[in-house]
Amino acid sequence: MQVIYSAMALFLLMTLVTGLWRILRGPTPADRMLAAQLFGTTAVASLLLLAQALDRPHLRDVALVFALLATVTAVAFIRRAWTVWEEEQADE
Amino acid sequence: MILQWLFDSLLIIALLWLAWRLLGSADLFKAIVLFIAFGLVMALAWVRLDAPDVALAEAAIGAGLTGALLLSALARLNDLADTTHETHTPSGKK
Amino acid sequence: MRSAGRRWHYLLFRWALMLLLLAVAVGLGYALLSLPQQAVGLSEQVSANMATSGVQNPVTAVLLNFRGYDTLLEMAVLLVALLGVWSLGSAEVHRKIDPEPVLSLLVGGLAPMMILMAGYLLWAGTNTPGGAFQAGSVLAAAGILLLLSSKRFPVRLMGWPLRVVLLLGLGTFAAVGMTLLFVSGGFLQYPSSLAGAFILFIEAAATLSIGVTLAALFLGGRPQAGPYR
Amino acid sequence: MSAVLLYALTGAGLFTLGLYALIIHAHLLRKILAINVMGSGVFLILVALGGRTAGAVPDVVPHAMVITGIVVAVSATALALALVLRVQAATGRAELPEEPLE
Repeated sequence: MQVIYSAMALFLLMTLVTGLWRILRGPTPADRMLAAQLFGTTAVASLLLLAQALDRPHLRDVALVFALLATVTAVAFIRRAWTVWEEEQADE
Repeated sequence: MILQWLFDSLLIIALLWLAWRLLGSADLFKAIVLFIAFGLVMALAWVRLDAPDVALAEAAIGAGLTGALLLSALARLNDLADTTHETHTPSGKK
Repeated sequence: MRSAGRRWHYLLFRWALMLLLLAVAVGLGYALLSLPQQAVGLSEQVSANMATSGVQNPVTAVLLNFRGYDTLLEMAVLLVALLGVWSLGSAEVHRKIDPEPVLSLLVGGLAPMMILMAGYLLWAGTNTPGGAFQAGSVLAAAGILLLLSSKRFPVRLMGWPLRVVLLLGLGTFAAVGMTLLFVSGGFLQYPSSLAGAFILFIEAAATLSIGVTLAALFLGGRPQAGPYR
Repeated sequence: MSAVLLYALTGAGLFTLGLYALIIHAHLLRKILAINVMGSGVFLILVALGGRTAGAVPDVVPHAMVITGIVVAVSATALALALVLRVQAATGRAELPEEPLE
């Protein structure tokens, strides 16, 4: 069972690395930001799997903090960076 | 055992590659998003090194605070550049 | 326009820098590889003294008990950083407020959850991973979420109440340390039966201060009343 | 070679990458990012070297120092960003003049 959890965590890490491609490609800031948010979600999932695989129940707390705080970055993006970008697009 | 090695090497490659791309990227916004992703991968590295306390601190600060700080600083920087009519490459444009 | 000579100089500089940094990297790598494969470090001392530390989480024991003065001085560092930011000017106030129903709904649900999470991390930090710094960071995230949602903060909270909370952590820490200096003869030398209570007390004050300091740092200037941009 | 040593070497690599970027980039925000990457490298070395104990339990003293280090790094970043914004407001640009080998 442990091996299956570890293998799944490894698989999630691989999908995470693949997600890097979207951050690098873009093309709009929203694409990059969403890819980073996807990183966060994948990290939550792999933390939960690692908590089972390594038998470290406290990793669930780390996953909970991740899930809660990923929103702050998203809200900062919407309130600060995105409005600026939208205005610039509207200007052209 | 082999899984562990694969996990380690993938994590290390991801860390170094992210650092390389974020420091070399021409677009500041892209660099900041890559830095946020770097923080997330760093938290996984702390878990792997059996330091859950550090992982918690990195998760709270890397996922929440640093991203918000850098994004709002970049937005203010662009605002200031607009008001002083300086030619400045805005984020997200080629 | 850069002349050919200048350009050549620039390339030379780049290559010299790369060689130099390669030497730094190789030196660092060699130093790391030549370290002994196994080292005990301070783990024996930590585990030997865990019984008298008053907590079960070794990291909290190190932070608040064995090396308490480190943490005390770190609170001072946070405060100095905030003083630096405040001395640069006051925070920008947004000209117009646009109500965003989805954002207020989100913040109304999430901010209380974050505050609850901060309390949990603080309480759990005595015997599982967690503690004042993590709890403070989560608290700061709640504060930043509120600041981002353009909530109007009451003017009367921006004056001395804010400053009291900012100083609470450092003040409590120093006051407890000095009291113990006179009572038990050592700075931050807790009596082992009460150590757990002292640590939790200091951590609670430190969490509040760290959270509010980090949120104030996010503001990027001395706070005024009003929604922030 | 053990896994912890591999992480320590990665830390050294991150430190060097950050140092290179810190020197060559003129934009101040990039310099802040570079310093943060250097810091992460140092933290990685500290924690990895703390994991060289014989038993399963790593040395927790470096962990405690890295936690304080992370919080200090974020507050220093906030101060640096405020300074960069002041530089931009005062001079109109957030960059150092790019004139190598004057």
